[in-house]
Amino acid sequence: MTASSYREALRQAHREALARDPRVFLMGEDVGKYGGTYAVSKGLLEEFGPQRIRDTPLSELAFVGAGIGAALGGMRPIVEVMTVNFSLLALDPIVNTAAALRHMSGGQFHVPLVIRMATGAGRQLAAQHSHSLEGWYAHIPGIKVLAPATVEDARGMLWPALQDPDPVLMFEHALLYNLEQELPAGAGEVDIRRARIRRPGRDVTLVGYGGTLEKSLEAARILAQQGIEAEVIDLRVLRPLDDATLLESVRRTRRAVVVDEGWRSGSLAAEIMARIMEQAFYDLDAPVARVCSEEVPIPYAKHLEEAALPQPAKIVAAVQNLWGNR
Amino acid sequence: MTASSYREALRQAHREALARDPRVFLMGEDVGKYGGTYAVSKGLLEEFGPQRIRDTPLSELAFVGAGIGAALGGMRPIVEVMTVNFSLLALDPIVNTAAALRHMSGGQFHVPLVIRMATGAGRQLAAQHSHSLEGWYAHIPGIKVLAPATVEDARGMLWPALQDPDPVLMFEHALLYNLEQELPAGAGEVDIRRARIRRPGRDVTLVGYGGTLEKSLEAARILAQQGIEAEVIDLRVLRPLDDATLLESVRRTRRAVVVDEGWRSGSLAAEIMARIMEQAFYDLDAPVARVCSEEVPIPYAKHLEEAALPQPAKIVAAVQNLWGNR
Amino acid sequence: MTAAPAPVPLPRELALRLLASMLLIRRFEERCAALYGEQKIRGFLHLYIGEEAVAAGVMPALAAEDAVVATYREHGHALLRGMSPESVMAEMFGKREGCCRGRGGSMHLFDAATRFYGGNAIVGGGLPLAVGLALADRMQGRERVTACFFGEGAVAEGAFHESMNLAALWRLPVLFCCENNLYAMGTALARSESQTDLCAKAASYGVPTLRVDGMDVAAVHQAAVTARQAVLESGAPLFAEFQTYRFRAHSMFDPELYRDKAEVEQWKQRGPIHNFTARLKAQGWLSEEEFLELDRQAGERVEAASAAAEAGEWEPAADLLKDVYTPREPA
Amino acid sequence: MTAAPAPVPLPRELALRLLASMLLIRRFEERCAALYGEQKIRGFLHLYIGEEAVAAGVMPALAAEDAVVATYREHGHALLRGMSPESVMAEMFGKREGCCRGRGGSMHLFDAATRFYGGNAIVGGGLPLAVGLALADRMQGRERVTACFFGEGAVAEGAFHESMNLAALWRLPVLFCCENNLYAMGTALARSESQTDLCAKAASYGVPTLRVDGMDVAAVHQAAVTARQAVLESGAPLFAEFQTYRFRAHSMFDPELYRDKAEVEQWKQRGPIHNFTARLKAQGWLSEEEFLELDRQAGERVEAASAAAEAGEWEPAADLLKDVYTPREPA
Ligand SMILES: Cc1ncc(C[n+]2csc(CCOP(=O)(O)OP(=O)(O)O)c2C)c(N)n1
Ligand SMILES: Cc1ncc(C[n+]2csc(CCOP(=O)(O)OP(=O)(O)O)c2C)c(N)n1
Ligand SMILES: [Mg+2]
Ligand SMILES: [Mg+2]
Repeated sequence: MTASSYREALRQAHREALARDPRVFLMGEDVGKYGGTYAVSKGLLEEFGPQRIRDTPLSELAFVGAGIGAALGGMRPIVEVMTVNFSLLALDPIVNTAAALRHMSGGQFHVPLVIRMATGAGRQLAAQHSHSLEGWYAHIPGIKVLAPATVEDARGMLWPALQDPDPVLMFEHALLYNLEQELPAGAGEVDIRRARIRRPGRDVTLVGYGGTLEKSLEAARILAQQGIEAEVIDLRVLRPLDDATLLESVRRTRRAVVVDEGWRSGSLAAEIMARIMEQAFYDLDAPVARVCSEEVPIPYAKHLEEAALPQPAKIVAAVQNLWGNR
Repeated sequence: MTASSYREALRQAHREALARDPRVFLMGEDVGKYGGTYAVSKGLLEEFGPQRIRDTPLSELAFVGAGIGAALGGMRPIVEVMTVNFSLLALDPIVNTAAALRHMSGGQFHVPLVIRMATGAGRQLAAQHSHSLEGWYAHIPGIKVLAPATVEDARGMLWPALQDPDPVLMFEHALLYNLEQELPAGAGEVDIRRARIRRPGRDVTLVGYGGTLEKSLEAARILAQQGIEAEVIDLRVLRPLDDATLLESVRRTRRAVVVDEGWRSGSLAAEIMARIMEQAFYDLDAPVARVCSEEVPIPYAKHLEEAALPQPAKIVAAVQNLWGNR
Repeated sequence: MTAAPAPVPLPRELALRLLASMLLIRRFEERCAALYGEQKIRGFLHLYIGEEAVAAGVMPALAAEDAVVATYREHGHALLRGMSPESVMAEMFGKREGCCRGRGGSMHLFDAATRFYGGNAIVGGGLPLAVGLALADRMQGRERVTACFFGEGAVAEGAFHESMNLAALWRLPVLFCCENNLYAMGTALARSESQTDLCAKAASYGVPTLRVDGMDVAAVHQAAVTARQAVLESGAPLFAEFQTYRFRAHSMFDPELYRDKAEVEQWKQRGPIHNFTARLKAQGWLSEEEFLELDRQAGERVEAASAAAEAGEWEPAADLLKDVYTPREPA
Repeated sequence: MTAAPAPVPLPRELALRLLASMLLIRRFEERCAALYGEQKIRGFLHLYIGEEAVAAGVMPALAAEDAVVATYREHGHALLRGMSPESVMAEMFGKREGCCRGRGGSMHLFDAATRFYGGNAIVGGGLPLAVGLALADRMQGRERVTACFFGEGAVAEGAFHESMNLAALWRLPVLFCCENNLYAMGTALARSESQTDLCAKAASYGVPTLRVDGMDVAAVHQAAVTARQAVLESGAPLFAEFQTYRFRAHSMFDPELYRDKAEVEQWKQRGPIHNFTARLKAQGWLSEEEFLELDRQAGERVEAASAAAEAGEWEPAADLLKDVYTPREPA
């Protein structure tokens, strides 16, 4: 075991992929000379050269579309869209081409493409730089959506994502890049099909992912001091959702709170609640609750931003409510 | 009462707005010389001239953004984005500017803009022309989202939308343009804040909107023959949702099925289910169910397209299941 | 006073093949229009009638290993790229024998065997795809060209701008084929572009250009051969503008309020089949009988395709969810 | 061998005002950088240091009724448009006295009173907005100009292309002000554009252009006056490229791996404040004492603003949801 940051783990994953498969290359804004906006790709240009570490112009639509074309042409591109906020400019190729091509072509073509982007708020970057739109992407058939929340997943999700024959989107919460955790020396590939129980518990299930996993774990620690043992599930895969792990837990604990940084209305949390309703309604002792972002463009000021986002205290309160609710 | 088509009702609404307020103008692809892709604006160029009926180049991003700027500059633009499919190219200005500007500017600016677009499938237009993404838009704070499902609403929603100081998006299901219904002679403005009960019933609540209203009503007619009296709610306003009307009905009928043409995972239907779970869990006799589109890019062939979309028979089956489920 | 038609500057056999190609598209699409009336074909149907010389001239200039990206107006490109009329027609019927097993329809023809990458119903949507295909060729050291077709309407889209720049910046072998038929639905070029000289735009990316009479299949073919060679040699993109015209409505829903009948008639005088036939006859390369025979063969080909499509089967609705994801071994 | 500096071709009073403007921006931003270190200012902070001559030269060429659209690097534009340093600084502190009551921060300064429409953190995001503002002026018969600032990096975005075309096609009074500082974050112009002559691009929309030494505030001002007049007279857009350079990192997170220290130093030799001061001194319009006095005044202004911001209040968290929608009478 050695300590690694989430950023370093991602960098290692890139280095491994680039070394292992000559078809793999990385492209995006400032991934090369600048060293990556979040320094994930720092040093890769020097190591792998400008053919395989490609700085793009500010043209999100074209370079995401070109990633699709390159995948069709036999490459295994990793496209970094700096942040989810700018991915709005590239939604058309993602939704109308990457996701639909296999089906539209009657299975003739498929798009082995990985698109990575930072997501989430918490750094006082205000309304246009704080979106959590991974829930939107999880709505689209034809793509898969990953959300590494641990250093192990940051290290181990990229390679299997590249092996996937279909487009895989990876959402990296911007606050996680500095996260440090222990990593086994030979850490590599992880499963990208299942959710994981990050903390076992019997009284209530907390469902989080990406940026809300740590907050959920923190809430669970506080609840434990109050005698409530919360189980914490890390969704890890936002599409397709791993219902089995989720429902097994909720059937056992009979109570759940979903924690999601997306805005409340139309959040991924709503989908989790709908699935629990559909499949475990009669097992519930209380309605499933959610802690999401307030319905406001994320403000700049620190105290306002904090008030807008899910926080451990809000999660604790939502859990406590599950008993006082009727 | 005179019969009117949904298309004519929309045209009348435009004509009225253009005549009543010199700040109103319409812009979009082929709204002028071509007469509008769905012939909504046919004749308006001749009547109001090229200053107020503006054909735009194929530049969704720029003309939606220009609509925002024109609204800031004191106009009352109606921007027609031909269909929701192409609105993916204009999401950035909608989400990052129109929706956020009032908040980001601390309330200094607001954007009195109406954006209209056709939505939905059912005409064998295949994967890239059959999206139902109004649920995505309903996720965004700062905008309002309308879905006229009747000729009366097609006639009456535009003017109040133009009076709204904030951006309002109107989604017109493409299959509705030919819908004919009676319209009172002096029909005009309707309320754009409330859902409406389109058919009263005591046994189950069907929740539909836009393209799924008629299908829900059809299902209700079939169910009535089987002795099940379904109440049908037309959401009308997708953001902000009218919880009161919805919950009053569900508390009464104690059962509900949501019918939504969006793909199942992450659909607006999930949000409706989450709200019912949160606010009426203990009033339910069965889990709320949903009938959505299958999770597949919409295929071209008629029988496959039909299989992909919500249909009255599926709604009927879902309702019947509410009793046989445990 | 009409000048004598210019002699066709191609070998006779090739010239006859180009004519036959144009006839195949014409007859195929006329049949499609009729079948649309019979409701055998549904959805959107965009006819290429009038513009046949472009696809007919470009396609034989490409090599088998090249890639092709087209639009929703792509029946002609698909057929001439080598897809069988049966598989294209069956696709338009929505049958399982169709190239996409009925998933795609008229706007989404695809063929892996001939590297035909569609069939894109988003205006400008094919442009970045073509850039990526060319990038893959470049990175894998393959000497190939990607031909990307799009209408002049697409030039206003941001996708055009970003794709041209990226292709030029990275010097990628893309042959941009702009089919300038003067209208985007009902919007005339001058009402959508402040600069109507499209080649002037391409130059602003430092991309070399060719402006070609798109009604003259021989001129198109010669230009395409030159253009492909230039792309291969320079390894960099080239922008070719083919000036053409569609004789029919934009789609089957279009009432054509935006242009004069007289304008259409004038362009029909320059009809690519009509004129090319006249030239071949004038230089004694084609008799009326030979023409009728070629036309008959095209018609037969189309009838066979439409009969086969009619006789085809429906994909079972139970297979609806097939091909959303690529099947893999169970976890 | 250094040639004698060219005399300043402006009235003395104006020249001194331009110098004072640049000093205000410089001192304001130096203070911001320090306050960032003290964690009083957070989020992204993009400094304009080195580029002051552009905003300082353009702003006084605009009329009060004109509109201004800027980027995330807009402190200078906001200040010189007439917003008080207090309201800008308080905004960066996130205080309720800020122009946006702490909602916007450094990247989102807005001011209705001076028609300052932000403050946009999406590269290219302001361009279509400016087109729309100009359209509103045109439709309402107002003789005004909308000045739209953006970096050379934005030129690669589809938004640039679509906006230039729309403004030119509809002949709208937009003054496009491209601040070409040679880098977009770490990406040099030549690594993002196949055609690095940005004026050549504008010409491809039929938009007239001006290329201006953006390090020379007098040249900028004269060009801006000319440009605004041309836009008013023609009623059509104009594209002005201001060649400039940022002396600091892109943002507070940038390790500046992508450019040589020597290159930065070379540009600093052309520093807009430094050189303009030297010219004013050379022609006897400014003494060292006068310069120090101007500089002291700028510093004082900034100190007052920062003290006021420090003393400001926090918006109550209970008001978080305010201003998502415009309040209306109850239903
Ligand atoms: C992004 C987008 N916007 C609008 C449309 C609707 N539409 C389909 S074809 C067309 C006209 C395109 O014109 P052009 O590019 O000149 O091609 P042509 O049809 O003339 O071959 C339009 C507006 C679309 N399919 N995609
Ligand atoms: C659409 C979009 N993509 C990426 C970014 C991240 N980003 C912020 S500033 C910047 C560089 C912009 O360069 P330029 O336009 O030249 O302006 P400058 O910063 O040099 O003033 C980038 C890439 C963004 N804000 N928006
Ligand atoms: Mg055209
Ligand atoms: Mg720059």
